[in-house]
Amino acid sequence: MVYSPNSAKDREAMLKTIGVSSVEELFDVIPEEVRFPDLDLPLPLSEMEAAEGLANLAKGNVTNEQMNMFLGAGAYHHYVPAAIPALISRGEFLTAYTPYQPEVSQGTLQSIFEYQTMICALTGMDVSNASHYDGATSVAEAVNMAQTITKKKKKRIVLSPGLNPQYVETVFTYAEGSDLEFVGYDLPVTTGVKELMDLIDDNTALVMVQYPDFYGRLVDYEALGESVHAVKGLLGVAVNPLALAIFRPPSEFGADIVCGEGQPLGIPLSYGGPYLGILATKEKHVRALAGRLVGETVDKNGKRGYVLTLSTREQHIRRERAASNICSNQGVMALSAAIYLSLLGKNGLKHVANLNYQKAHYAQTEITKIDGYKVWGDAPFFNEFVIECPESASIINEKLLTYGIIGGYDLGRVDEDMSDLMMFAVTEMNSVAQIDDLVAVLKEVAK
Amino acid sequence: MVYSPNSAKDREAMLKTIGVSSVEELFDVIPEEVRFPDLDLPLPLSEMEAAEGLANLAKGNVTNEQMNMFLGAGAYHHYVPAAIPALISRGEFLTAYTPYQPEVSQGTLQSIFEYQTMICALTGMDVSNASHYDGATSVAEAVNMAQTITKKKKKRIVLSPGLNPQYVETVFTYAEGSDLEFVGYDLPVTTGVKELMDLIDDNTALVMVQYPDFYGRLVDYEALGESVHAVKGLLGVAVNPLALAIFRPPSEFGADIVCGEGQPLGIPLSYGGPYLGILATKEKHVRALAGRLVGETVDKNGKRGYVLTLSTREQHIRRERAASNICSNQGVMALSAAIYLSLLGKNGLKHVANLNYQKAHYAQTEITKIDGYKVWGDAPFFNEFVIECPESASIINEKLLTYGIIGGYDLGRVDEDMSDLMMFAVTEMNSVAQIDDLVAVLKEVAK
Amino acid sequence: MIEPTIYEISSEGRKGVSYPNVDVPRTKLPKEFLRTELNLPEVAEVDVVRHYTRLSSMNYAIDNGFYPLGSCTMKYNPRINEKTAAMSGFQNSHPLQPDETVQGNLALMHMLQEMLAEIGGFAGVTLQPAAGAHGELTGVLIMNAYHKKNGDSQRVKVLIPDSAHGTNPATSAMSGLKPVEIPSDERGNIDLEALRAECDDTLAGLMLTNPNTLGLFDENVQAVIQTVHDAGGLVYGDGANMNALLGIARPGDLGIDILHYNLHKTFSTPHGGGGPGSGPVGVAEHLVNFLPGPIVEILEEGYDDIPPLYGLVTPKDSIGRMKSFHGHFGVMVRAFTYILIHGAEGLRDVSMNAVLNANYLMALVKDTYKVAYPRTCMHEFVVEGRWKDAPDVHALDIAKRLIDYGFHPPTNYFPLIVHEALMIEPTETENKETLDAFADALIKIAKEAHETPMLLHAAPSTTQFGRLDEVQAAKQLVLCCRLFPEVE
Amino acid sequence: MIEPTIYEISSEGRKGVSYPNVDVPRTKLPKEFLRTELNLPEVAEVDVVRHYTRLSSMNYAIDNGFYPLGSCTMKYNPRINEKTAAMSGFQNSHPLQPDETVQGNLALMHMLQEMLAEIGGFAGVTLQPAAGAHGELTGVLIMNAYHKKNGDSQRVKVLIPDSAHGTNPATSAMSGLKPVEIPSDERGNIDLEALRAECDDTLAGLMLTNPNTLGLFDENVQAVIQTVHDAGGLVYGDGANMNALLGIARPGDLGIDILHYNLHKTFSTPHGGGGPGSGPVGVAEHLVNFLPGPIVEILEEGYDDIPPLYGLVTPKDSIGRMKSFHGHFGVMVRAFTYILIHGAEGLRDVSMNAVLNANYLMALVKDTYKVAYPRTCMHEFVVEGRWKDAPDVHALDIAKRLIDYGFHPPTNYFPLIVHEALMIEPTETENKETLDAFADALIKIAKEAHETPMLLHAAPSTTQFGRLDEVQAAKQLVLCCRLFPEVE
Ligand SMILES: Cc1ncc(COP(=O)(O)O)c(C=O)c1O
Ligand SMILES: Cc1ncc(COP(=O)(O)O)c(C=O)c1O
Repeated sequence: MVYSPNSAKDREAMLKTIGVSSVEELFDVIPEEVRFPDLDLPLPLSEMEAAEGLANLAKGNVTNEQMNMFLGAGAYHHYVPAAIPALISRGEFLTAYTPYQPEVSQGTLQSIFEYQTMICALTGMDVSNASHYDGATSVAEAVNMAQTITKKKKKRIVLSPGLNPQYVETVFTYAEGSDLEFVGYDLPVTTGVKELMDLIDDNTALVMVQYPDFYGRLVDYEALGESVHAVKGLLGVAVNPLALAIFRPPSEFGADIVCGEGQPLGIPLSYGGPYLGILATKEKHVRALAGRLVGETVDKNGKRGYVLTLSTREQHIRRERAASNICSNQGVMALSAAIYLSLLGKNGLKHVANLNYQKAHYAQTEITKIDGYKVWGDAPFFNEFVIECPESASIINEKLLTYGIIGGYDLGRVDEDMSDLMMFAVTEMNSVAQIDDLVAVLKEVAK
Repeated sequence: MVYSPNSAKDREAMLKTIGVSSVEELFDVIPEEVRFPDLDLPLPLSEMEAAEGLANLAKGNVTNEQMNMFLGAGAYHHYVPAAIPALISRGEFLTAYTPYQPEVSQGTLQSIFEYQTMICALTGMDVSNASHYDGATSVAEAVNMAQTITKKKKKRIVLSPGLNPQYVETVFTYAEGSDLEFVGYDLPVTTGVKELMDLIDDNTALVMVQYPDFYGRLVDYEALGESVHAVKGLLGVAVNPLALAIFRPPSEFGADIVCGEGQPLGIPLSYGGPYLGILATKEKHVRALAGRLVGETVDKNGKRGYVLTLSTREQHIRRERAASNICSNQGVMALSAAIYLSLLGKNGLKHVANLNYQKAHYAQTEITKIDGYKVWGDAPFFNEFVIECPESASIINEKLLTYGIIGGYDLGRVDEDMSDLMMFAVTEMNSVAQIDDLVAVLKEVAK
Repeated sequence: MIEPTIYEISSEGRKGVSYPNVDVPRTKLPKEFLRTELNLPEVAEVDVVRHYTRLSSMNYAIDNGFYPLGSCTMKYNPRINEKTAAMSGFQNSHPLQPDETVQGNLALMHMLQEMLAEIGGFAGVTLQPAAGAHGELTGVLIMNAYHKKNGDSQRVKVLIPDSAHGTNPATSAMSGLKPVEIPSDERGNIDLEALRAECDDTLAGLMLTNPNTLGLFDENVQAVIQTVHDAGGLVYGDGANMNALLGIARPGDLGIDILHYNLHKTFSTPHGGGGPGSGPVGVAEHLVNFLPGPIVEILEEGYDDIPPLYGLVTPKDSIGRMKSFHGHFGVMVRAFTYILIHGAEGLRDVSMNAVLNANYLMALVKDTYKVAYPRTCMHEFVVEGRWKDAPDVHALDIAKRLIDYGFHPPTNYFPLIVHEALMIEPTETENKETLDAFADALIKIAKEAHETPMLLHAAPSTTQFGRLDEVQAAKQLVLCCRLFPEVE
Repeated sequence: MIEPTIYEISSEGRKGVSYPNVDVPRTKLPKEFLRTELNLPEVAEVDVVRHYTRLSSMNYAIDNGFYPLGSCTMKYNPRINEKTAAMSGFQNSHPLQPDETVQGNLALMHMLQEMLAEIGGFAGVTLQPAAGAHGELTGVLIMNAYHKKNGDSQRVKVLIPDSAHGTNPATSAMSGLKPVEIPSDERGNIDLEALRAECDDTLAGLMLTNPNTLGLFDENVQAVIQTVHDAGGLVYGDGANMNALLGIARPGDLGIDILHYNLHKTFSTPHGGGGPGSGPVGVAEHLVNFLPGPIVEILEEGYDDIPPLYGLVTPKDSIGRMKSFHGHFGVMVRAFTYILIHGAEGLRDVSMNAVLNANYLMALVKDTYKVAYPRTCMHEFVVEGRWKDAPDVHALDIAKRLIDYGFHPPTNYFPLIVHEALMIEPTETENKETLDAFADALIKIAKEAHETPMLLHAAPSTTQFGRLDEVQAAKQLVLCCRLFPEVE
C-alpha cells in the first residue's frame, strides 16, 4: 500500500457504501481456480533500498562517462543541454495523458504544434505528425503510407541497401501479412543510385533511402526521386535530423515522405530507447499520415488555440480502416526535441552539426594516416565513416576495450563479408584528446 | 553574451534611445585609471565543457557512494526521498525572491507557514521563524535573542561543554564586540547538569545546551531549566530535529528558545552547506525572534492567505534596532524540510528515527565486543556514540580508509586529550552489512 | 493573454546554449550538399524556460489532481521512478555496446522479463514493443506466424468484441488479418452464441480485453477461451486493463495465449502528454519461439559471488524485429523500480484498491447516472451521460463541466456500445476524500443539467480557454506556426 | 478555491514514503526520554506532490517572467548551475571528510576564491558567509579586529550613508559598533562635507554601497575613500551591486578594503523564495590574516600531471568561525559554473548589458515618472511613484497594478531617501522586447493613475488573491496552522 492512500478505516467505510463485506468479495466473478495466485516475486523494497539496488545495476554498466566511445550506427552520443531535463520533468508535462481535452491541455498541444513546425523546417516537408515510436518504425509506417497513397495498387518497394539493417528488418516484420515485394535491400552496400533506379518499375510504390545512409554516406537522391515520380511512386527518405542543419533537406531531392530517428535532438542514449520517430510528408498526403496531428484553431471566444485534428485517420475513430494502429506515441521525446531545437536555434544547430562534421573528418584523416587503416568509399559523410581495418573489427574492438575505449560499430555484425570494416561515429562529445588517443591506440593494436 | 539576449542590432537601437553612442560611454563616471580592467580568468567555456569540467572535479571526491561512511558530528547522511528534488527544483519555487509581494507569492508563503507549524510541532515551541542560516548561527542568534529578551541587563551566558565546538566558536565570533561573559564551555565534556547549574547566577541570561549533545548523549535538562528560570534567565536548546521524533521535545524541559541544525530533514550533505538553521521560541518572545515570519491573514475578499509579518523586528524596517541583520535565509532548505516532514509524516519520521537508534545501538554493541574498544560514558544516545579506541582515532581512521571506510569523527580534532576517542554516526543509510564490515575491519586494524 | 509561439518570440542572433568552437583543422563542407536556409527560432535560454514553464501551466496532469480517464490508468507516477531512470549508468549506455559492458542493463531486463512473465502467467516475455498498440501488433504477428508454421495459413480471421479499443481492429487490419466484430450480450460479456458462430477453421484468434472496456470481468471467460481454442484459434489478451488483475488472476492461468502489458498504465510510468509507452508481450510456452528478437537470456549461470552472464538472443522462429534496439529501456527501468517496491503483496494491494475505489465511486453515483451494465465492476465503470428529461445535455457537456469543478473529465464516447458513455477509472492512488468530492461534483452537475443546462453548455468557463473549434481546425488545416504572424 | 494546508489534508494512517524495517536486534528506547505525541501530517506521496505543485503555481518567479526587483539582481538562473550542483560527488560528500578524499571540492573552492579575488581586486577571499548580511557581519568584524590589533579600540563609529540597505546599520549594531548616518547630496553622492565632519579618531570605517542603492556610481568615490583612509578608517563595500562592475571596475582598485559578494545575485544562483544565499568576503592585503577560517590553501604545489594538494587553513589573526563548516558549498558550485562559462570577457558583457538595459528602460519612462536623480545610472535606477495631480496614488498602487500587467513589481519604498520610491533593476538577461513591454505598462499605469485610479487601488485584480491584510496578520498573530480548522 505504498502509493494507495486509503487506510483500513477508509476501506471499511467504502465497503459499507458498496454493500459488500470484504474487498475479496468484489472478485467473486473470477474463476476460483485462478483467483488470488501467489506470485513468486522478490520481497517488497522501500524506496531507499530500491534506489540503492538500481544504482548497483546502473554501476554494472560501463558508459561513455568512464570510457571514450565512438559508437553510433543509429544512436548517437550528443550533449543534452541542462534546460531539457529541467523542463520535461515538470509534472504538468510529464504526468498528463494525450491531450484529448484541449481546454486543459494547451501546454502539450502548443508544444507539439511547435515541434511539428520545427520538423517541417528541418525536413522541408509541409506536415509532421506529433511523433512516431522510433526510426525503424517510422520507416515501416512510411511503407504503409505509400500503400495508402498509391491506393494499394502498387506492390513493389525498393529498399536501398544503404538503409539501417534494423530498419529493413522492422519493415519486413511489419509487412509479414502483406503482399508487398521488396527489392534492393540485398544488393551490395556499395550499390549506387543508378542501380537502384533500374529497380523502379510501374508497380513501384516507394523507394526508401537513408540520408546520410547507414554507412555514413551523403548521397544525392535527386535523380532517384525523378525516376520514382515518373512512375507515380514516392520517394521516402530516412534522415538524421542533425545532419539536416548543414545539408540540403530531402525536400530538395523530391522526397514525399521523410522519416527517421530523432534521438540526436537532445534525447539521451538510454540503452536504445525511448527515442523519437520522425514522420513528415507533403500536405497532399496528410490524410495518409500515421499518428496524431495538432492543428491551430480558435476557442469559442475567438482566442487562438490548438487541438488534435484529422482524427478520422486514427484508430479510435476509424478502427480497422485507420491509417495506423498507433495510439501512445513519444510525447516526452518530441517535447525534448522541440526544446533542443529552440535552445540551439538556427545558428546553434548549424554549429553543432558542423562540429560533428569537422571532428569526424579530423578523426578519419588521422586514422587513415596509420598504416593498415584505409578509407572505405569516397562519398562525403557527416559524423560517421567506415574504415577498412588491418584485421577484423571485432578483434580490434576487443583490444580497444582493454585500453578503455569503446570502438566503432563492427560491420561484421551486419554481414560477415564486412568483418574488417569498422564504422566510427564522432560527435561534439569526442574531444580532440579522445580522438588522438583513439588514433594512438589503433596504431598500437595494429602492430 | 551567453545569457544576455540582446543582439548587436538591439543594442544599437537602445543606445540611440538613450542618446549615447556606445555602451562604454555609460561608464564615463568611473575613474579612468580603474576602468575596464583586464581580468585574469580562465577562458570562457561552453555549457558542455563546463559540465565536463565540473564532473571531473566532482569525481575528485570520494563519497558515501563509493565508501561506507560513519561520519556525523553535526551533518548526517540520510536518505532524501525522490519527491524532494523534483519539487524544490520547480522554477516557481526556485527562482522566486523573498515573498515581498504576497499576491504573487502565496506558494512560498504558505509553504513557509506550514514549515513553521511543523517545526513548532517537533520542538514544542509556539513560533518558528522562516529559517536561519544553519545550526551554528542559530545558536549565535539565540544568544542575541536572550540579550534582547532580558533587556541586555544580564551578561552571563552559560554554554554547555556538550555543545558542538563549531557552535561555540561561532557564538564567540558573533559576540566579539559584546560585553557578554561566557562560562561552562571549557569544562570537561563529561561535566554533568549539576555542575552547570552551579554556574547560573542572577546575571545569567541564557543557558545553552544541546540535545542530543555533540557527543551523542541524551541529557535531561529539566532541573537546569528550572534553575535558570528561577533567576529569570532562559534555557536554549540546540536540537537534532530527527531525534525529536522519538524523544521528548525540549519544551518539556522548559526550553525558551529552540535552535539547531535542520540538515537531517531531507537536505543533502553537500560538503557542509547550504543547510538549515532552526529557530523557534515561545509566543511571548516572538518580537525578539530573528528572521522572517509568515502569518495567516485574509485578502480583501476575505479569502485566507499569508503574508510576511512582524517586519518591524527586521533590518529593512528597523535598521540598527533590528532583532538581527539577517535578510536572505534558507528558503529552499526550509521547503525541503517541510516536504520531508510531509512525506514521512508522523509515523514515517518516528520510524526513521527509530531505525537510526536501533542501528546505532547495534553498531555500538558490536564494536564494544571487540577487544580494545570500550564504551565511553553511559548516557543514552540517539544515532551517534563515542568509543574509546585501542590507539589514536586518527591512526585508526587512516587504516579504515585503506579498507574503503570513512570512519567516525576523531575527537582529537576537538581536544588532544580526546585523541583516542572516535565518534560514530550510524543512520538508516548504513546497512547491517556495512556495520558488520566496519566491526570486522576495526578488529583487524586493532591487531 | 495567449502564449506566443516560440517562432513569434524569435529574434535574429539570439541563442539558448553555447557550444565549443571547432578545434580541429577545418574540412570544407561538400558544396553540392550545402544547405542555405534553416527556419528555426532564435531565442535565449531564459525565453525557452519561460515559454515552456508557461505552457506547462496550461496543462492539467495527474500532478495537478484527479484524472479519472477510463482505460488510461492515470495512477500517480512515483518520483523514485524518475530518479532511477535518470541514473547515469542507464542513461549514458549505448544500445550497441558489447554485452559485457552492459551487464547491469541486461540483468535488469532479464529480471523484468521474468517478473512480467510471473505476473501474467506466461512462459516468455519480449520487452521490445514501444506501446500497447505496438504490443498488439507483435501479438497478432505471433498469432499469424504460429498458424503459418502449423501450415494453417487459411487462418486469417480475428474476432474482436464490439467493446474493444480502436487499436484492436486497427492492429488486425495492419497485420493483414481480417477483423470480425463480435457483439456483447446484455450483461456486458462476449455473446457466446455469436462467438461460436464465427469459430471455424479460418479462425486465427480472438482479441480479448478482460476486464473489458466496460470495466467488467467476462463471466464466461473460460468458456470463451475454450471455444476459441477448440476451433484451433489463439486468444490474444489486451492487457491495458491489467490494473485490475495484479495478484488477482493471471491471464495465462485463464488460458490466454498472448498478452501485452502497458507499463505506462499498470506499472506507473508517466504518459508524458502522449508517450513514451512500453508494451511488453507475454506468451505461453507454445509461442515462446516466435517472440521478436532480441530478448535477454542467461548465457552462463552464475555461482557463488559470480553473477550470471547475460546476453541478447533472438528466438528460433522469431517474427523478427519490431523496432530498433531493445525497446524503451528508460520506461523499463521505471516499471522495474515500481515492481521492486511493491513485491507480490504490494501488487495485489494495487489491484484490490483500484477495484475497491471504482466500485465505491460507482456506488456513489449509480442513482444519478445510469450505469451501463450494473454489476460489480473491476478497476473502472461506464455510465451514460444523458437523461431523458435533459435532452440537450450530452456526455461531452458533463465532461467539460467537470473541468470547472477542478477535475479532469473521464473518457467520453468510448466504449462505442454505450450511449453517451462516460468511462471512469479512479485508480488506486486516489483517496476517499477525492472520490467523494468527484461524486459530489457529478451529482451537482446532474442537477445543473436539469436546472441550468447553460452552465454545462458554456463549460468550461473557469479555464484560460473555452471550448475549441475542432471543425475549423480540421477544415482550415494549420499544422505549423505561421511564420510571420501578427501577434495579438 | 484556496489550497488547504498540508494539515488539512492529513488523514490518519497515510504516509508518503516507505523505509526498510528494523533488521537488527532491538534495543529498548530510554523510557525517561520517550516522546508520546507528534503532530505531523499524514499524507501520501501523491498528496505531497499535488500540494506543492499547486502551491508553486501560486508564485511568480523569474521563470515566469520579468522580475525587476531593484537591489535583488533577479537575473535568469541558468539550468546548468543546477545540474552541476547536483552532481553526486558534490552532493554526497561530508564536510568533515579527510581532505585527501575531497580534493575536488577543495580545488573548486580554491579556484573560486581566486576568481572572486581577481574580479574584486582583492588579496584574499573567504567563502564562509551564508548570505550578504552575513558577509557584512564578517566584514565589520574584520574591521573591528583590525583596529583592535592596532590598539585602536576606540574606533567604534561606522558611517553609513542614508541610502544604505537596512542590513548595513543592523550589521554594525550587531557587531557592537556604533552606526552613524551620513546624508546624500543632491546628485545622489555621499555628502563629502558631512563625511569629513565624522572622520575623527573614533572612526572604524565606512560602509559604502557603490553603485549605491539609487543605482548611481558615486562621482567622488576616490575622495570618499581617501577621506576615510586618511582618518584611519577602513572602507567596507556592500557588493550587492557588483552586477554593474564585473570587468568594469574592481572595488579593490578603488581602494575599498573589504567587500562582500552576493553569489545569489551577481553570480546567478537562484534565490529560492528567500535563500540560500552565499556572501563571500574579499579583503585587501593588510586584512588577509583576519579572515574567518577555514579557507582553502594549496598545501603542496602540483607539478607535471600531479595536481596540487589542497587543504583547509585558518588564518593567523582570524576573527574565528562565522558558521558551521565551510559555507554554502552547493551555492559555490553554481557560481563557479557561471564564472567558468563567462570568463573575463563574458563577465564584462554581463555588466555592460545590465547597465545598458537599465539606462534604456530609464530613458523610456523618464518623461512619465520622475527619476529621483536624473543622470546615467548603473544597473538600476529609482523613480518616484507619485504625481501631484494624482494625489491618491502611491508607489504601492503602481506596484500592485504592474502585477495585473503580468510583471513582478519593482522594489518599493526603498531607498528611504526617495519619496514613494520604485527601484527598478532589469538585469542583463532581459531582452529589448520585454523592456519595451514593461515601459509600456508603466506608462499606461501612469495614465490610469490620472484617469481611473480605482484600477490601481483595486489592483491586483487578475490574481488568485487580492491585496492581503497585513495589519490583521500583525495584530491577530497566527503563525502556525490551526490544527483543527474548518476548511472552506
Ligand atoms: C484497452 C486499450 N487497448 C490498447 C490501448 C493502446 O495502448 P497504447 O496507447 O499504449 O498504444 C489502449 C490505450 O488507451 C487501451 O485503453
Ligand atoms: C544593497 C544590499 N545589501 C545587502 C543585502 C543583504 O543581502 P542578503 O539578503 O544576501 O543577506 C541586500 C539584499 O537585498 C542588498 O540589496
